[in-house]
Amino acid sequence: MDLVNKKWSVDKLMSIRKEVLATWHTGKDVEDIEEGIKYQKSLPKNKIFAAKLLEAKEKGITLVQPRAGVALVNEHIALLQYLQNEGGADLLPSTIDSYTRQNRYEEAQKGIEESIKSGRSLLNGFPAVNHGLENCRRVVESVNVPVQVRHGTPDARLLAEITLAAGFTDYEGGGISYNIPYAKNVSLEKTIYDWQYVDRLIGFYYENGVIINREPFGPLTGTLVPPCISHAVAIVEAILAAEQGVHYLTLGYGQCGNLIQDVAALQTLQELSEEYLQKFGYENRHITTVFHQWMGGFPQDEAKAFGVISWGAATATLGKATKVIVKTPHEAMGIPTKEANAQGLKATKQLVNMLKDQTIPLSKELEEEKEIIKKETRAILDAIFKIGEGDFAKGIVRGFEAGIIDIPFAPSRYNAGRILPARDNNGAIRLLDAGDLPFDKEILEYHKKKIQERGDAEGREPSFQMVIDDIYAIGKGMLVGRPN
Amino acid sequence: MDLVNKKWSVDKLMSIRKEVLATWHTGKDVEDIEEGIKYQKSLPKNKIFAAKLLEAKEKGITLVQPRAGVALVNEHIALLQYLQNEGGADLLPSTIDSYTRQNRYEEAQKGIEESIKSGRSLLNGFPAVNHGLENCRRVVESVNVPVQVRHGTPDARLLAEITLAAGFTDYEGGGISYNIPYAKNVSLEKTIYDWQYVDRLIGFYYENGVIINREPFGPLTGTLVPPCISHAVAIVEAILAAEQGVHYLTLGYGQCGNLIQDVAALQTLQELSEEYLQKFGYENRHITTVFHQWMGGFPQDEAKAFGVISWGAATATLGKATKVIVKTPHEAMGIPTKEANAQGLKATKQLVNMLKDQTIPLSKELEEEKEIIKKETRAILDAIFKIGEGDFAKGIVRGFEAGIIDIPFAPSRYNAGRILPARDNNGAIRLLDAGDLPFDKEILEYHKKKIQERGDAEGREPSFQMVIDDIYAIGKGMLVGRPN
Amino acid sequence: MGNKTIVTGVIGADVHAVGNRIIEYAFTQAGFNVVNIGVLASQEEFIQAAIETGAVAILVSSLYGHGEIDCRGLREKCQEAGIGDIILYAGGNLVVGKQEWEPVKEKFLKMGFNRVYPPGTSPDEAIADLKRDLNIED
Amino acid sequence: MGNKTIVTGVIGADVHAVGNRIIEYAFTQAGFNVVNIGVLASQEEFIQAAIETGAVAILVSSLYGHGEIDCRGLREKCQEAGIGDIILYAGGNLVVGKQEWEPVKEKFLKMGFNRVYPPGTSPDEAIADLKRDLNIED
Repeated sequence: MDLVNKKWSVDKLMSIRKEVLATWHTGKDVEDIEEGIKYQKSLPKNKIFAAKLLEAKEKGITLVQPRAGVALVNEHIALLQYLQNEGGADLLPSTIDSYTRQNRYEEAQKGIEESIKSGRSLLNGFPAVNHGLENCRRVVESVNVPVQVRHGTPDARLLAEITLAAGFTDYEGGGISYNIPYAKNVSLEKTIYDWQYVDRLIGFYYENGVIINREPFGPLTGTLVPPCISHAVAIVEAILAAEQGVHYLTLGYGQCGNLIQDVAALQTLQELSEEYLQKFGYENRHITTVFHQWMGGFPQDEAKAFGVISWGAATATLGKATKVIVKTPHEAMGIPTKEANAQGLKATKQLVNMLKDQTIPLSKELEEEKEIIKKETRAILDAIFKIGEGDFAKGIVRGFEAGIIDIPFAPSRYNAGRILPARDNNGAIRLLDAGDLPFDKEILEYHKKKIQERGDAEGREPSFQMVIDDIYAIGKGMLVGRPN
Repeated sequence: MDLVNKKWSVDKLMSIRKEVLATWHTGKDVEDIEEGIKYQKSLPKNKIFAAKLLEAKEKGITLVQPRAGVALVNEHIALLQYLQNEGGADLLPSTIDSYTRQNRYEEAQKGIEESIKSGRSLLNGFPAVNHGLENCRRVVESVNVPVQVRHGTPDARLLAEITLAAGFTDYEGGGISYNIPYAKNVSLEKTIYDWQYVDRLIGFYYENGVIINREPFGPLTGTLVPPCISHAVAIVEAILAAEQGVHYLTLGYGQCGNLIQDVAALQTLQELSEEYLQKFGYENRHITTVFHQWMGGFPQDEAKAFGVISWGAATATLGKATKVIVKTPHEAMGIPTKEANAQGLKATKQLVNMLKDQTIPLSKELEEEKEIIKKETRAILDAIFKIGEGDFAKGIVRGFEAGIIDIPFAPSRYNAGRILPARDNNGAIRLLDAGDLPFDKEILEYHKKKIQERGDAEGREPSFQMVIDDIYAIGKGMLVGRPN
Repeated sequence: MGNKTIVTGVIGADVHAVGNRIIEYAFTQAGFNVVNIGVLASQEEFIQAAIETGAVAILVSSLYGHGEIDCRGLREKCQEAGIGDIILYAGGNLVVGKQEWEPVKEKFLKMGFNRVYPPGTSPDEAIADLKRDLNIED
Repeated sequence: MGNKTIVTGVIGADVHAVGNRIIEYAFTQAGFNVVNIGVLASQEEFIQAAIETGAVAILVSSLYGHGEIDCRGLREKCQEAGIGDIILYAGGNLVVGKQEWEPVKEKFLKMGFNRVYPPGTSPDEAIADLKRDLNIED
């Protein structure tokens, strides 16, 4: 395939569409795309994700959204209703199971059958493809807030076809963000191409009067990811989506833990993405932001977990994220009960409400943090554009090869894996080794200085030991891994 | 009595001491003050409150301390050990029961006897006077961290005699802060005079080589108290204590909920108290600070309560309070179980550890907030000094009469009760009505402007309805009470 | 325009002063002459204040859950003191813990209170009721 | 100075890449020639990589709790492939949930691993052990 960042023709979409719908028998129920469009148009405004997000952005408030999904439809509906009514979720998800994420629908089917037999969910999410159009519509119709598809699927085309026709109004993922952190051997060309399909499909819905929101997965590996890296990936995915006709985007960022860096990251994510979309001619695009509460290891203890959840909630609100994805006090133990899920929502909601009238005022430190994130992100994006000879699709593939974009601790062999992040003396994430990131001397010196400050405070030379200590620190309830 | 802010002679102390020790039979066990001093000197450094506080202040970390107290000695010891070992408390309290606070030792005795019979605590705290010297020493000896007396006792002289001789190394309260918010008909002259006794006793210990830390009660009524009010009370109590020879003081502040105002309050409390102690010639005094997590109404829901607790923990740490007094997820339900108490500690400790390397950088907004708090506090303190004709003891009594110091929502009839606080548009506490506070036009205009901003945002004229809405807002999980 | 003097206070061993201040302020703003006897007030203090000031109504607050015990017999004591017809309102957290509101209300009405208010009531509501009960025009 | 080539990877259906990167970096810094086969690695991939590169040791990581099942038979497969004497280390969260460490260690030693490490072990420890096992001087 010749991957280019160019809008697909409707013919191309429709021709590939036939193959996609044939990959599982439930595909045939959505053959008539007009019927899906008609259904979407019949949804009341309170089910439209983009509308609720834009209203929140205007009001300056932060919406709360859980993760949740189980194998069977009625149980899944009961779960979502509980999170809506008891947890007070403003937005709902349907988190998709791992078999569906790998397009292994036969195994998902077995999971459904065994879940029926055993009376409990044997899948770690909701197998939307297997359940098909009508069952998915029952989910959408059973709640009063918008529902998003959250997954981790490299080839998410059939899943998109079924869930969009069923009235889901937001779709998470992307060709980079659902590949590099989640796969080992899947090429970027393949996943970006498959996500062009999804984006073009959403573009087609848009051209027919239906607004589907798109959300690239922000936190990537969730482990010491510097803001410039996740920003660059988010903005490239936004550009690729915008080219295919996507108009409403929520860009994501995973909490690093340092308040000033997190607030700077949220503000610059909004500012830079608007700047780049405009710069490359994508007019009339609407950007909102999502903040992911702490994606690293969680304390086993529930009270301590509440502390971590609450800090994420406070940071999201003070940083004016449009929405926050909520963890639960069971995070360290695996899939939470619905009660624990609602508890995470309630703790978050308490802070979102209490702090909605506050921001972090601009200080020298915040300004400096914003400036460095912008410089770094621009350096990466501009280098990607250059290496792609003016094409972001080609550029991102070549950029990963060359290591000018590089995600720390990613499993994919298409990722260079040469950069090494570590925390500075205030807990902000810096680069101990910038690998082949296209940074000028000034940026490199800045990182060196910041890491050196920490080394001086700890009485040791900066080294890889700091990275190890930072990763182990989390298990001890600390942000910065100090020597004993 | 002729109340003056002048250090008592040892003779005066010793003469009144005889009467005090005769008010309950356990007083005779502490007649030999030298024995108490000797016992205090035998304590290891890890039991000395002031030493641990100063070490934390130097390191820039925040220590965590619960509230806790039950009727019987063994049960009280088990509770403290649990909070130390399971909760990770850095500092421990012995919260005193309500009968002892009213010097009603007969009733406390009945409470002890009924608690023995029924097998559960029928007192809401530890009756230290009734248990006497040896039992109190058993408490101190059974834990590895310093223990403080926390109470609410207008006449706390006998309690001080017994607990200090028993090795408690910190004593909460003050002639203003344990009167105006806690009593209706007790005169300030009486309570200030009785607290001069306590402070002189601690001064006597100091002159004999023993360091007892003193902590005026910061939050007062815990309801919309502007920082200048609690700062003025704290600094007057610090001056009164310093005059009697107290050298180590922890000044307190109760969370208002707006991050910038809370950080500004913590910083100015440290700065102003040092300024005033120096200005009035009290050299070689050591000031630390204590931040009280949210003292207002708490959500019934435990997850929401964890959110409130965590926000208090984060604010305390970012504001560099030397210690934080911790609430529990059972706050709305009354006295917590030991497990809930430990949970509050653990959530708090998680954030204290995670955020210890961070501060709130100085911004225009933070600087402005600090300036206004300083101006207001100085205006009140200077007016008190003036009305007292150069004597802070006389000044504070006359100041309350004149309403130049005035605590909102206080039950005491010695309080003017003319000021009305309300939140501004960012949730900071301002004055809707400044009563007779001695503020210049500039300060009054500032408050008016801030309240007007909120009125404009809410489309209503500033009025008492805002105060009512702010008080009701808390029950709805909001900080600012907005019209529907 | 009739007598607008009212007595308000927090009954029993209760020191909760916040709501008490709100009531005083709100009723004063509404044009009433408020005699506030504050917290820790006994039944006798309420009655004495009402007699001394010639008040037309007594507003009793209770926030600590013992309101039922503290309020019992107040109407009878008013009758003995010769002010048996005085208007009596009660409001706050009148009973221990969470309970259904209707039975609590019934209990206080039977005790001789003219009106009873649940936790979280705005003073505006009681002001409007009192004006109605006293036939005062706005 | 002998052969310092080692193979490392995360065994089974496990995509946890953080520790894997730490091990690669730490052993490379310590002077080893690290062949990192990454996450989602099968027993066969470990053995093939070791044969192809003439490695002297295989370091197996497992973080998702199924390490016991995934590692079973690895020593026997090495013997069949003609590298029966290769040094085998295992480490990570090797079993599901919290368990006593000593029995877990015994189980892995019996399975033919030369050394086994509990969760949270610093790479430094394994580096020092490997240098000792290979008679490499610092």
